[in-house]
Amino acid sequence: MQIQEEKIGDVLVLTISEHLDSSTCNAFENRLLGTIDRGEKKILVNCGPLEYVNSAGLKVFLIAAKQIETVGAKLVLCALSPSVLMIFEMIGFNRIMKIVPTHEEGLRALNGEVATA
Amino acid sequence: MQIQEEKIGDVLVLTISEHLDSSTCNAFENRLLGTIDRGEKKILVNCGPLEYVNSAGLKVFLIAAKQIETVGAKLVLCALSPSVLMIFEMIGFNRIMKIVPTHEEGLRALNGEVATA
Amino acid sequence: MLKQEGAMHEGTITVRLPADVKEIERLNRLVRQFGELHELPLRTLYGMNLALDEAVTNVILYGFDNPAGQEVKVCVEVADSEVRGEVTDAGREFNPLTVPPPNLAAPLEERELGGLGIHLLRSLMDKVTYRRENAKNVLTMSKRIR
Amino acid sequence: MLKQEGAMHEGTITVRLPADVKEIERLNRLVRQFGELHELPLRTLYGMNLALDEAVTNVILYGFDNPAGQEVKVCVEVADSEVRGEVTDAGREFNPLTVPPPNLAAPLEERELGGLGIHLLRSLMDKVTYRRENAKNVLTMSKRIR
Ligand SMILES: Nc1ncnc2c1ncn2[C@@H]1O[C@H](COP(=O)(O)OP(=O)(O)O)[C@@H](O)[C@H]1O
Ligand SMILES: Nc1ncnc2c1ncn2[C@@H]1O[C@H](COP(=O)(O)OP(=O)(O)O)[C@@H](O)[C@H]1O
Repeated sequence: MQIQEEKIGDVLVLTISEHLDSSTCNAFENRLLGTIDRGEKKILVNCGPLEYVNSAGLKVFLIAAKQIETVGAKLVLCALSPSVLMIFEMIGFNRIMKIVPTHEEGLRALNGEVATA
Repeated sequence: MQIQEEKIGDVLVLTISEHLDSSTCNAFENRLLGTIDRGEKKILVNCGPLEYVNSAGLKVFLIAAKQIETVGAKLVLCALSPSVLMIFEMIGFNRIMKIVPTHEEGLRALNGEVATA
Repeated sequence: MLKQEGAMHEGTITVRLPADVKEIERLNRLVRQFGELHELPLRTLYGMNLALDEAVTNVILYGFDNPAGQEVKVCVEVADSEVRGEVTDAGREFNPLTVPPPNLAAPLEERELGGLGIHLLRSLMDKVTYRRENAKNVLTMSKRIR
Repeated sequence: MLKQEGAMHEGTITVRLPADVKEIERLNRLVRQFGELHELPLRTLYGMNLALDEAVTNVILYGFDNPAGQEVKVCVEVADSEVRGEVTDAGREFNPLTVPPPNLAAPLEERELGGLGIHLLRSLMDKVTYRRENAKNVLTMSKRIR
């Protein structure tokens, strides 16, 4: 797994690649919760280069989504591959998280141009 | 398989790579016999990048060696990987062909600085 | 033509892993390589990879009081247009098919963190069976290749 | 440690090839991928790859009056620190172990072009057996992994 961080306007973009699994989920959790702790209010997770996620990785998204709701920030996920999207849908995460097809739409959703979840 | 051709002084060097097998041996045979036909007298086959050779490929070397002896030319093989060298030795080709460890030694053998087979 | 070619080879792999979460990476790598060797469609391979990951991780995390020196055996087979997995362990008796599914309709604040693994395993596979045999848990799973 | 890891997984692959020389490339690719999956040492893999190539090529070239529609079955297995190959075909009865080795001591002009394949197969493997069974040739070969 690799995580890239980038700031576009007031949106914090985390791009994760390869495998988000038991051996990498802690690093991702620290990184994602870290951005919330330091006060980021608009967080976009770009899953485009993410090839594999297991339940340990999915839990990180759930923990972060709960935390983000608590602090009144916003989280959007974008560019999930068909396989990864299928997994998110299988556990109903598409009902409790904002998931959009493209990076572009992710930025727009966070900038309030489209109603967000 | 790929074949690269190069002339170093009066030595014609053919470098073969990857797999010399039933699907590629004809192309190699045409190429090698072609150099003999057009009168090359010193031929060095660089097997450095050659990963695999089967009996169909080995036959090409035997046919060429016979032809080269007939026309009074010289053939040297160099830089065989340990696996490929093992195969040449298993069928006794090291007794009837000049096989040297390096490209350098191949050139020297053909330029008469060392007694050739 | 391509489809027929895909059906023309079949195979198995059996891996014995020490009961240590660090070994999951190795398992995943072998399952992926095996899937590529057998030209499994990407989604089918993802499903089997994830199902085995979840099952084996659970055995390692929950199966033993002391996992040191214990192992988990994993077999994968491709045959008859189907991919099959089998996980065998000598851990405590546990039938994952008795675990109720998580409440997928709960709102975010009520969603529980646990229970995703077994649900994914069951959802991804066409068929999952459990048996206790010779003091071992044997979990089998299968999925049609399409 | 590494050695032990290598011993921790085993497996098989079964490939059914149309009796056409063009299929040899596919066989070789599958055998190599299988060998990499099982972390076979380079020389061991080369040996099994070449032995199977020679055996299957011979069946395709010499086994049938009309090879169209015929097939060759190849199994490879890694287990117990050994790699095993098996080639099964319904071609004419032929025991390669009865073929005398070529004269490796002959001078260049007397060396014959044929007879290298079976000699290589026998030299590369630790053990080769042949049997005729159910109107089929079954050639087995094995090599210790070291
Ligand atoms: N092999 C096992 N042995 C004992 N208990 C298990 C085993 N596998 C799963 N469990 C129990 O089932 C629960 C649900 O497992 P799972 O769906 O994978 O989600 P999670 O591990 O995130 O809780 C676990 O929390 C654990 O209590
Ligand atoms: N499956 C087979 N069926 C019938 N004859 C065979 C078979 N395999 C090999 N042979 C015979 O054995 C000979 C030696 O085979 P081999 O050692 O592979 O060398 P080559 O194919 O170059 O002659 C072949 O020329 C052929 O006459």
